[in-house]
Amino acid sequence: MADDLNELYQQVILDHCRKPRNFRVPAGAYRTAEGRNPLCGDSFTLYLQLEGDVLHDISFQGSGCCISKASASMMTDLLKGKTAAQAQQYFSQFQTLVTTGAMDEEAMGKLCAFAGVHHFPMRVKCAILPWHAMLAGLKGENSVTTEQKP
Amino acid sequence: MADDLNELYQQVILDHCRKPRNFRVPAGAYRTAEGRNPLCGDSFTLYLQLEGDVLHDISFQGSGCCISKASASMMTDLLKGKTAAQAQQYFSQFQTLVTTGAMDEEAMGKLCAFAGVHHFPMRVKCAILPWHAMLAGLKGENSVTTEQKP
Amino acid sequence: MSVQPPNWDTLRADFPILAQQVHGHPLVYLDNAATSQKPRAVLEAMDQFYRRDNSNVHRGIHELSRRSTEAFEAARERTASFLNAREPAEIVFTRGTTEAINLVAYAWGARHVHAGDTILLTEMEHHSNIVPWQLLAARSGAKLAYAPITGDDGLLDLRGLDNLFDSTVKIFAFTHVSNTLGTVNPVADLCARARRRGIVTLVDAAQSAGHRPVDVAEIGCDFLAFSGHKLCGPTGSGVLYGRRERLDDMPPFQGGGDMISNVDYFQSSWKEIPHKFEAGTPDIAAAAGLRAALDYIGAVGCDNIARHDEELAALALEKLSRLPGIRLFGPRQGHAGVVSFLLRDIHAHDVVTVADQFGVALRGGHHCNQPLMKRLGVESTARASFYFYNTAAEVDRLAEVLLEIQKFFAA
Amino acid sequence: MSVQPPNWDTLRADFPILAQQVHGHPLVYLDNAATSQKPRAVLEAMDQFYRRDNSNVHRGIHELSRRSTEAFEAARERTASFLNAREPAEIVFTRGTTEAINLVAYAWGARHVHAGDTILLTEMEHHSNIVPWQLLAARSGAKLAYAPITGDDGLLDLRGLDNLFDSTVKIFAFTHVSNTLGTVNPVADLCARARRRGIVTLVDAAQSAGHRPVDVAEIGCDFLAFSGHKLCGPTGSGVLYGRRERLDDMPPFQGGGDMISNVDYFQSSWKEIPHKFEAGTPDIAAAAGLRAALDYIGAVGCDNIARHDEELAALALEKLSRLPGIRLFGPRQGHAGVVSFLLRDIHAHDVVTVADQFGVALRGGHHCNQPLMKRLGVESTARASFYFYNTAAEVDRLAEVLLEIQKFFAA
Ligand SMILES: Cc1ncc(COP(=O)(O)O)c(C=O)c1O
Ligand SMILES: Cc1ncc(COP(=O)(O)O)c(C=O)c1O
Ligand code: FES
Ligand code: FES
Repeated sequence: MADDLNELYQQVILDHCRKPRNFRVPAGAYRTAEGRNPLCGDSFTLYLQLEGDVLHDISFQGSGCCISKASASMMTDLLKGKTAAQAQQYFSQFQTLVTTGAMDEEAMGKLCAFAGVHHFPMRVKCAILPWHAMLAGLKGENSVTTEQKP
Repeated sequence: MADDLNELYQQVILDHCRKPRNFRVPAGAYRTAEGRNPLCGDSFTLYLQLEGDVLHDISFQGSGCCISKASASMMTDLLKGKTAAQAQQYFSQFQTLVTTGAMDEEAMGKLCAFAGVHHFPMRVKCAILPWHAMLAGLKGENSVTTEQKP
Repeated sequence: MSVQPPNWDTLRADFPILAQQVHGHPLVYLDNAATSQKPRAVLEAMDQFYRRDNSNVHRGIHELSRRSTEAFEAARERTASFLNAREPAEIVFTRGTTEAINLVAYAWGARHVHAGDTILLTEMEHHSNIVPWQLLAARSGAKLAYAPITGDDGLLDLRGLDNLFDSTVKIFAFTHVSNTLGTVNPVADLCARARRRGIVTLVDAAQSAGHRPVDVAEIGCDFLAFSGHKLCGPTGSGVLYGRRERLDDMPPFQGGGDMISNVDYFQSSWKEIPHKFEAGTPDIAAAAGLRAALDYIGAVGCDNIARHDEELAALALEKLSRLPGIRLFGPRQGHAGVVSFLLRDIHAHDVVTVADQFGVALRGGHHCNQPLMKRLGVESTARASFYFYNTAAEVDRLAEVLLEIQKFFAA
Repeated sequence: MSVQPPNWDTLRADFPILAQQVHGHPLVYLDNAATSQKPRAVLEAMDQFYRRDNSNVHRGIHELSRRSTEAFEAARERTASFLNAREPAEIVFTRGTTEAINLVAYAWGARHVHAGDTILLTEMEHHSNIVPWQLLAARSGAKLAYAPITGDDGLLDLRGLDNLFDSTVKIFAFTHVSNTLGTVNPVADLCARARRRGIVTLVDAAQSAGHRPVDVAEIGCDFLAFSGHKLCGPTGSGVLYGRRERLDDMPPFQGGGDMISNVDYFQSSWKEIPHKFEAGTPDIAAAAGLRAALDYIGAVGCDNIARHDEELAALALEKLSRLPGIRLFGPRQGHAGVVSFLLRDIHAHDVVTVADQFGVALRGGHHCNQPLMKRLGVESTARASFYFYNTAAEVDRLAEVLLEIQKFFAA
């Protein structure tokens, strides 16, 4: 198995892809936002519950590849309890991570597992897809595609 | 001067081009037909006077290159007094002449001067342009272009 | 008809690109439904054109212009004989299948499709044979209808077809070979049925031309479109075949140089077909390359290629069906060289990414067949598609690599 | 800006086609306004693409598809920097200038041009910048108007221009450099005047791109079109530049693969620009070739080329004006590298046929400028057009051959 491959599909990613966390449609009044990747047709719906500025709950549903599913799973784990401003900041750092491989381990923690994505430019959109949907949800938009530069 | 060139612009052609015969708009009731070459924008109008089946008079007007003008001039000289059927036959022979160079001197006489045209495929339409117009006139159509295969 | 099967290994050696390593493994190129590779003869034809003959066409009378015009028109004649068209004038050069279909939807559609009319397609069409008609429907007020397929085995459901041919149907446009399912549609029968109702037909031959014999006289279609780049030709080469009666009865599509007979400031008249539909400088070098490709393909023999394609597809279906939890799409019999599949619990793009690391080029996704995907209840499939330079050993390798992939994601 | 003038002789050696004999004479290629020749670097870029990277773009995630997509998008970035566009998304690839203008006439026109509106052109436009607008006028009920020229010296008559900009004018489309007259229009000024009235502008840069600096920010146009084949690039490569606000505000032109965001059987949504306007497999190799051409041209320097073109034109005007009975068209000053003329009593096509026998490739005819020809009171002209690989010696040879031709027909 090539090294790049093991770097892309790290154990933690495979694990989250097999058993995604926060993978559910919540009951109650949540903001929803859909993210679509027109390249493959995959889409995820994000469910956000804001209390004031804080993401009190966040979960997702939908279908996609291993990378996108693991990304959604780990993102939702990470962002629960964070503020909208923090979420925005994580977005930027994650974007840098998956496009350049440059990681700030302290800030990103487990998400550094996604550094390997930058060797696979055609898969960057997979990793970033749920993040775009999350951002759209925060902004109150209800759909977004990954066509824009990641 | 290349040989091909002297074969294309034979003296008789240069002569008819400089002093075209039957180059006039006749008075009276003539059939007219216009022939256009869309490649260059040139066009000639043929004037035909039929008595029964016989081309009693034929003349032309318009502008074009040396080849087309000489062709019109020599064609009108040739066809005066001939029947429509004969004109049609000359047309076929002329077509063969300018596309293949094969000449029947007995039938075509001076028109054999146009045999050199077949070395210049882009000029075949020039030679045949007035002939197309003449045929259109015989058929009672009043315009024709040289787009169709010569 | 070629009697002797060609030497496939010799032919394979004509394709320089295939002799490379990708990620440390020999390239196994199985994405031929997207585009084919090019033999040396095609590359050299284009190179020679540029090094010796290049000039613009139709407008000039100097030597290079004569040569370019002859090369361009010779490509048209070669294409006419390849398709068995009645005359070269029935061949219009386009960028590809997509532009060819758009040309018909714009130009034929403008004159012949009106509010209340129906445009009939099938459920297995490529986006290029759906979206141009949706745009036409929006412009004209016509509506769309779709002939159904049977399910995962991807056959057209022919039983209800005649009922779909009601008096509002103006055109029936359908694919010859499905680029996802590998289905080979009975095009001659479909055209005959439509013709009996006075319905115009368009065949999308993107996946069949160069893969099996395509004879417009035998098929009996009004229009047929294909892409040169999928049959060993260059990108930028494409063909619209149109029966003369249809092409004559259409206004132009694009306007510009070369397609006019006379232009005045306020009105113009058009050349005869095919030039009426070829505005501006065409892709002359691509036409020269296409001609070389058709010569090459002609020497191999489309009947031979069809047999080879089908043998590889049958082998792939057999080998792949042994993989646990695989879902295979398309017919079990007479499957063209396009095999779509899904591995349980592994997304198609993950399959493709990993396969690529083993040098195996597959495609994953909706294959420009999104509505079909939804109809089949999937988002995407993985797809292996073959051409005559592929080998049985490559199919074995594919099966082997898929097994590795299953292990990797199951571990 | 290049400070050092390039070594023109070295550059000329980069063009294999120029080293040939035609009818026993060294080829003197003076038909560059029709199409340019290609340097080795461009041929090699395309060849390498096919031998190493060829695959389809955007849809695939295997290695070759990644390389092809990168090559294609790199060509877009190179084009954006060549034109000084704000972003690569403002660059749409087309077959050429003609398709680019048709795209605007169809897609922008469908949304923005209605009955009673006016489309303003100039009297010196190429058919490709007239006929698409005539077709739009017929579809929409809009009317055409033409800004006049002054006469044989072929300048735009700017005095009455502002009066033509009435409130019905929706778009002003005009050429940067005339392909018959060699006129260089004051494009930035024309755009500024139109913009002040809220009129959208389209610049036909077919004859200027690659011949002089073309900077869309400086020009201030909304749209600009050029053809790759006229600036050392391959046939099949063309560009529409569109300001983002304009492109965003346009429905698609052609429908099909690659331009969609989502397709259902009965409706679809589109990708963002530029992909919305690129339906189907694009001419990927042509884009790779265009990129190499722009790199090549960039190294030579468009300012250097402009100076060289103008020097040859000035020399030709001087030499040719000495021929008895010659009629020269176009401006006396600042004449671009396109010189049209007529020899008294000798038809342009006879001139071209004889010149060709001396190895000199000229063009004769209406140059896709029929209305302009009628405006000038001629059927056709003969035309010599230059590029940076042409030499002063070739201009001398032209003058010499024309003298021979005069003798031949006078004899
Ligand atoms: C069935 C079918 N139709 C149409 C097309 C479009 O061809 P192109 O992209 O060459 O225009 C394709 C290829 O992608 C295809 O497979
Ligand atoms: C001024 C002008 N506009 C448009 C065109 C059309 O370009 P193309 O034929 O490459 O589409 C040309 C070239 O013929 C031209 O000279
Ligand atoms: S392949 Fe669709 S999101 Fe990854
Ligand atoms: S060039 Fe026009 S007819 Fe000969």
